[in-house]
Amino acid sequence: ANPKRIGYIVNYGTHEWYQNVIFGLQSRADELGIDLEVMDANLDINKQTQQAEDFMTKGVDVLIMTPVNEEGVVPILRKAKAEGMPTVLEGNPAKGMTTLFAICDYDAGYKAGDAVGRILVSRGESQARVMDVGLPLLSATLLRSLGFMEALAQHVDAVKVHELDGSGMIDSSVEVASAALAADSNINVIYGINDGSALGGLQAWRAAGLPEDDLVVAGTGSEGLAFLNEMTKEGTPYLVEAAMFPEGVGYTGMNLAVDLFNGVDVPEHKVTPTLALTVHNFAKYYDFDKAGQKRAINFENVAKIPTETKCTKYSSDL
Amino acid sequence: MNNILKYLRKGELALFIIFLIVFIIFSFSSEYFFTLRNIMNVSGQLSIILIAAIGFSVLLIAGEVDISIGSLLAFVSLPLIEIMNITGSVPLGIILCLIFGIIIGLINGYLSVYLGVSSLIVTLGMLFILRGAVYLYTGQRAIPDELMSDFFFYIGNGKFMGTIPYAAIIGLIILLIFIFVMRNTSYGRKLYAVGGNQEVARLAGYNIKLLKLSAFVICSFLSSISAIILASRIGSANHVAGDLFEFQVVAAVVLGGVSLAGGIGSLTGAAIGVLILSVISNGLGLLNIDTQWQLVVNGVIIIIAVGFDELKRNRSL
Amino acid sequence: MVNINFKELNIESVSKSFPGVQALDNVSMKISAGKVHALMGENGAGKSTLIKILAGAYSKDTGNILFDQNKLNIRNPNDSLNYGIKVVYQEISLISEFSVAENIFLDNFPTNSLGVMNWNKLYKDTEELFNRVGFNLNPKSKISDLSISQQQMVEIARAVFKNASVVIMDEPTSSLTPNEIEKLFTVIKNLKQNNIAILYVTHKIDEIFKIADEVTVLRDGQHISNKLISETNEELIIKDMVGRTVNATFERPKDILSAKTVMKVEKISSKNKIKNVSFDLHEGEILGFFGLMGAGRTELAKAVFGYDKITEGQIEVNNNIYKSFNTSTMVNNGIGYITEDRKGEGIVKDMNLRENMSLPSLKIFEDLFIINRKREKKAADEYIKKFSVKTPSSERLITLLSGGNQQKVLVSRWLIRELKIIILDEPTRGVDIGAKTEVLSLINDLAKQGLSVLLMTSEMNDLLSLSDRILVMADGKISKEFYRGKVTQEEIFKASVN
Amino acid sequence: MKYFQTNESILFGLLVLLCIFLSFYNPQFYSIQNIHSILRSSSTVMIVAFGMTILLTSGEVDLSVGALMSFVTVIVMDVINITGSISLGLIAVFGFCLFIGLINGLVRTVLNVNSLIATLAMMLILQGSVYVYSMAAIYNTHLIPLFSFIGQGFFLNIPMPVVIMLFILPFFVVLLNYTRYGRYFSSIGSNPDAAKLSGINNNRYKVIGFVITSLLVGVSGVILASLMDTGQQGSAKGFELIVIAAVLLGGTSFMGGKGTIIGTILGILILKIIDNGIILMRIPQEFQLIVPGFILILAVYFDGVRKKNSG
Ligand SMILES: Nc1ncnc2c1ncn2[C@@H]1O[C@H](COP(=O)(O)OP(=O)(O)OP(=O)(O)O)[C@@H](O)[C@H]1O
Ligand SMILES: Nc1ncnc2c1ncn2[C@@H]1O[C@H](COP(=O)(O)OP(=O)(O)OP(=O)(O)O)[C@@H](O)[C@H]1O
Ligand SMILES: [Mg+2]
Ligand SMILES: [Mg+2]
Repeated sequence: ANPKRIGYIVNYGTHEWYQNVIFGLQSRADELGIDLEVMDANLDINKQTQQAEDFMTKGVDVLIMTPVNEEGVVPILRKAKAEGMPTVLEGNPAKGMTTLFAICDYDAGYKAGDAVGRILVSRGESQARVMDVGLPLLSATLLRSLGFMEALAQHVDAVKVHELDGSGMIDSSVEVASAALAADSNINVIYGINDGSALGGLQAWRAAGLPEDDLVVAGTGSEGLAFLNEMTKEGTPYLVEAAMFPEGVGYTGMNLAVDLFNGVDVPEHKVTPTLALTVHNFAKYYDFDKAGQKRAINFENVAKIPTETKCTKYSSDL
Repeated sequence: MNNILKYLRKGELALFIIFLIVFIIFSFSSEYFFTLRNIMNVSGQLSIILIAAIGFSVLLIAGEVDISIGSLLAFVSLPLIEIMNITGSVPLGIILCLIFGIIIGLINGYLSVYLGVSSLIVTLGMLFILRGAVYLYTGQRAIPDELMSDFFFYIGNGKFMGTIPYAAIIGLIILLIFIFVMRNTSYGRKLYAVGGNQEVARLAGYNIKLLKLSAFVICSFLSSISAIILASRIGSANHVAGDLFEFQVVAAVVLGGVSLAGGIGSLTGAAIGVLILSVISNGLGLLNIDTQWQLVVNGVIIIIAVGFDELKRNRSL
Repeated sequence: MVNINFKELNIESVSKSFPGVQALDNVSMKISAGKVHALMGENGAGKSTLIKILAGAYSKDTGNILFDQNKLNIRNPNDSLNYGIKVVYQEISLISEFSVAENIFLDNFPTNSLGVMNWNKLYKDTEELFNRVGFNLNPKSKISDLSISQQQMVEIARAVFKNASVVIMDEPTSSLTPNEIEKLFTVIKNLKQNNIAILYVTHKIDEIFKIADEVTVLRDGQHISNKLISETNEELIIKDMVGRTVNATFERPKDILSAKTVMKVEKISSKNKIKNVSFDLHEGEILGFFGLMGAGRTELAKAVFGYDKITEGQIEVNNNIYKSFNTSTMVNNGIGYITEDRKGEGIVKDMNLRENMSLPSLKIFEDLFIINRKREKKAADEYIKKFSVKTPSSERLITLLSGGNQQKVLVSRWLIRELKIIILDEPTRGVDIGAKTEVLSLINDLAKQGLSVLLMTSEMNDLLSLSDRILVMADGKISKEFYRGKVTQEEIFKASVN
Repeated sequence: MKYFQTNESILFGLLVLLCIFLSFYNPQFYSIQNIHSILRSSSTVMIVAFGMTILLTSGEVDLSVGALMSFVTVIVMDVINITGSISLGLIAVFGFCLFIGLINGLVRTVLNVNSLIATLAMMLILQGSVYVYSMAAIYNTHLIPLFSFIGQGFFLNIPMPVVIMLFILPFFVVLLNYTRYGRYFSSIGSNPDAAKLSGINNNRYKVIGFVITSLLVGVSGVILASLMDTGQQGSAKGFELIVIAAVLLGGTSFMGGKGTIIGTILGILILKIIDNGIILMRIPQEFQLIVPGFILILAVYFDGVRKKNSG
């Protein structure tokens, strides 16, 4: 029998990525006739702890969580275990968890790096001078940057000229990237650990009045509409997106939660699909209505993407 | 009930009524709200804010302010967890954490009181410095509690006889102690006097600087206790812990009628302020209201409650 | 340390300078135990400075302070309190959120050994103290609920309550009613009998002949004279103070009440105790108000001026009828107001003297949108000269002026602009006798030129000599109306206790 | 120099020292690009800080500026997307800002809620309702070049945000220093009763202060939207603290009564140059928090020492 009620505590529900994760979870829950309740910790680890207590009070059948911080949810997992409440994590593993569904950050970054490498080679370039608009706050985003750089190095001589903390926000990214470009604008690749960071880097480039012809920009996440908007512009340097299909993540996660509830043997880490998207292949996965500012995911095609059973690198490898 | 009412002064009574109204509304609208388990949960959850709010109120009453408490929360949990991990001793970690808290209080106090830089500026600076230091030290990665001792886990997560959270008991004891101190000891009255009119207090022969310094230390010390409970609840020294915590505390305390201008307000009031905001947050969560709407509701409630109170008392800050 | 037996408090060659001002210049005086020593001098002569040095609030530059031959080492207020030196300050110095009793025992709360307050003892001791000195106040009332004069009584009670060897009073009667002043004098006589030395600062000369034993006059920070009270008289003292004689009777025009009405107050009430008050004000008239403490004069002034909202009634000025208005309405109608609470409601402490003076009148100094600072400064300088405000320049921060000089600035604040009506609430409180005469005669002159005045003062002589009419208030209502020359002090008092 | 008060000279000295130090360290500091980058990011802060200086001078504070700013980016982008007209976008933004400023002001004056609390509440309300307005970020689909010009363009080789800031600046310098309104704001901040009894309508000027600040947030928000090319909720995070820190660093007192625009500008430049220097010097970005913290305390400390010495 399917669970009746499932609770999900998202770490940052106002982020497009997580809205799409929720969309995926909800889509699958609807198909299965499950009641999904969502709480948003809004990046407050203390609040997340309280919300977990609230869900236990409410007695949901399965608790899904995206930890605000991996270390911070350990006591919650401990309490949930004591209560006998099945829990599923999204995103990052934590001590004492049962099962996790997540993309492989390193591999996603790697795929984007690989695609950018090919483009550079096809342009006859031998060097990649990279501005990495990163987010050192999270191991996940560090893995993305790492994967990206390592893949790039397979094709060309890859140098990381700037390693920035753009807070994952477009406005901070514009600001730090502006300063960095002022210091050294001899760059031909901008990598952003998410779409906001990539776009922030690109905006800073534009505001500095630099030529876009030799530049390649790669973003990460396929979080929402941002990359589609930019990528479909004429002559844009934004050529590659390390797509992570948040809707697909949610869809997979709901299945995992149901399995766990039913006592089916679940993997410790259920990897969700990732892929390097370009303007040529995105339509296979996303139906993008530019005028209406809407996108619809093609769950079937996403499910067909060949997916790792284990990531190449984990945060423990950092 | 009569006993409670006797202890509430005019303004506090109004707040307490607001609290009751909120409480009753939630009791009717959510089946989970008025359950022993939930009430106990909330009482444990709010103790983190409550304890810091007590210290914050003491400092406000003495006429100074400390907005670095959120960063302090993250900062002092570093020695707590690190020492626990290294030595394997929880008490040692706790002691060191409290010592760090006291030291920061002394620094804040020294800079504000003895060097004469306004405490708002000092602690605004300290807010940046401590948070930056935490980021730098941790490389923006949480430091897990590797000891995983039951004792430490129980501080923030355990319940006395399986019902009353230890955190709530700690909070209540601290509250009662400080209500007494502020109301019925000459030390407490002197703090009120210093905050109410520093010049008069000086002419009455008070050691203003020492009194204020002590208030800074109390504030940091109690915030460190909050930090310990929080660290226990999140099992780590967390670089993101306590972000915007100072705002939550300010809102609760001022809602409770403690004046930002110093010398006015009571810890009972502050505690009711904490109670109101915590219960609202809990109730809205149980009702499955979006966090976004919760923000809006919280904002509106703060305005209405403080505004209502202001109109009633016609006091101005 | 406390209860040191001494015959004289010796002040020897004490000097104190502030940047730009020599506030005290080698001042010496002796204050004998069991005697009242009056200290007089113009505004800014250095009286308060001397007191603050004795109290440990300021440190002296040079000189000595001794009990007979024993040097006192006063580094801070605590030292001074330990020597039994108690001060009633010129500006109210109380914790307004505290009860009366807490304020009285502020420097020495009754506690047990653990520092826990003994509330019963606190209230009982206060009660007893009040009974002893004949004040009638509830020890539990909050200071902020009391009138200025009641607060002043608390200050006095606090200073004298115990362990006093020297009691210093800086203009203690400036906000007391005659009745209370009598009580204060009884207290002072009591202190004398207990062999306490009393330093008494006042601008009211008649007082010192009632209670003082000797009088010292300061001028510009220098010691001018010291005489036994029996060897001096009013004229001599004033001459020592100001260096000339002053004349304080005023001529008023006779037919003023037939002049046209400039303000018609009709049946106004306010939340702050004003009930159904009506009166007319004529052009050029000085309309005096009298009332005992708490009678509601200040509230009436504030209601008329738009500071407190009126709940009923209306006010007619300039042919406009107002039922709801604020202070800017009234200022725009040419009305000005001088508050009785100089420190709390009068001065703007972050501003200098010029800026304080011009605050309500900035419009007249504007060229287009920009303030013409030259003109502004010229106007300020003019009034500094007119009232001999003691200041190095118009650019000095107002808080650095002496109390009386601040008051002069506040009076100038309104005279600088064209006014039709001015409301004066204790305008000469703390102003020295020379300047007071100047202020009053200026008011008189302005009235003659057509300015109408609402004058609220507790100084009966001024009231009688200036007012064309006197309205007596009691309990928020007007109880009686008197006409110039047809009334005696006794009649006014009788009406006010109604 | 005559226009500098002493406190401002200290800040100015600090600024010069910083510049010299950084240029030794990295000659790139003086590159046109870098100067543009510093000035551009300073401008949005400065514009709002003008209003905040007025508010702090009159004894009030507005914590809702950051939340309002991110709301503005969403509104301006959305309205222009829908209507295709920049003017309508601006009208919507300034209408909204006017409304929020009025509410802030009225809650402060009519309900008599302390502004720290009133605007903290407004911050929560705006943060929440921006998502209620639109869960998703709003992307530039109108592609009007003029709009991009506002944030990214140059006029006479000066970045547009700087031009806009410079255009606004003189009004506020004059307003605070040379008009009666400046005096009104100070007196209201220093002694509200005295101000009221001088015939000043405190409440009116307080409301005006809040409205001005909100409108300025509107200006900065539009610039930010153009810079990001997006209407982004959650942007401008922590903006209020930066603005307030800069204004305080500039010598305006939190207790009201004293405020200077020049000081505010210097304060912002110092903070922004530190930010920039940390990136140029490739020091860990965590120092972007630590250094300003120290500077803030030190600057105010030295100001106090100076005041003590000069009496
Ligand atoms: N803290 C201070 N800083 C600078 N100057 C001061 C300060 N206190 C007093 N003064 C100056 O010292 C002089 C003496 O002032 P003081 O207050 O002693 O006068 P006073 O005799 O009490 O006058 P009043 O009758 O007006 O109260 C005045 O010129 C005053 O401006
Ligand atoms: N019996 C009382 N108990 C408490 N508060 C009082 C009492 N009487 C008066 N007050 C307060 O004292 C203040 C001053 O009173 P008010 O101004 O009416 O007196 P007044 O006639 O102007 O005389 P004065 O100004 O000389 O004291 C008011 O704020 C009033 O509320
Ligand atoms: Mg004096
Ligand atoms: Mg009065």
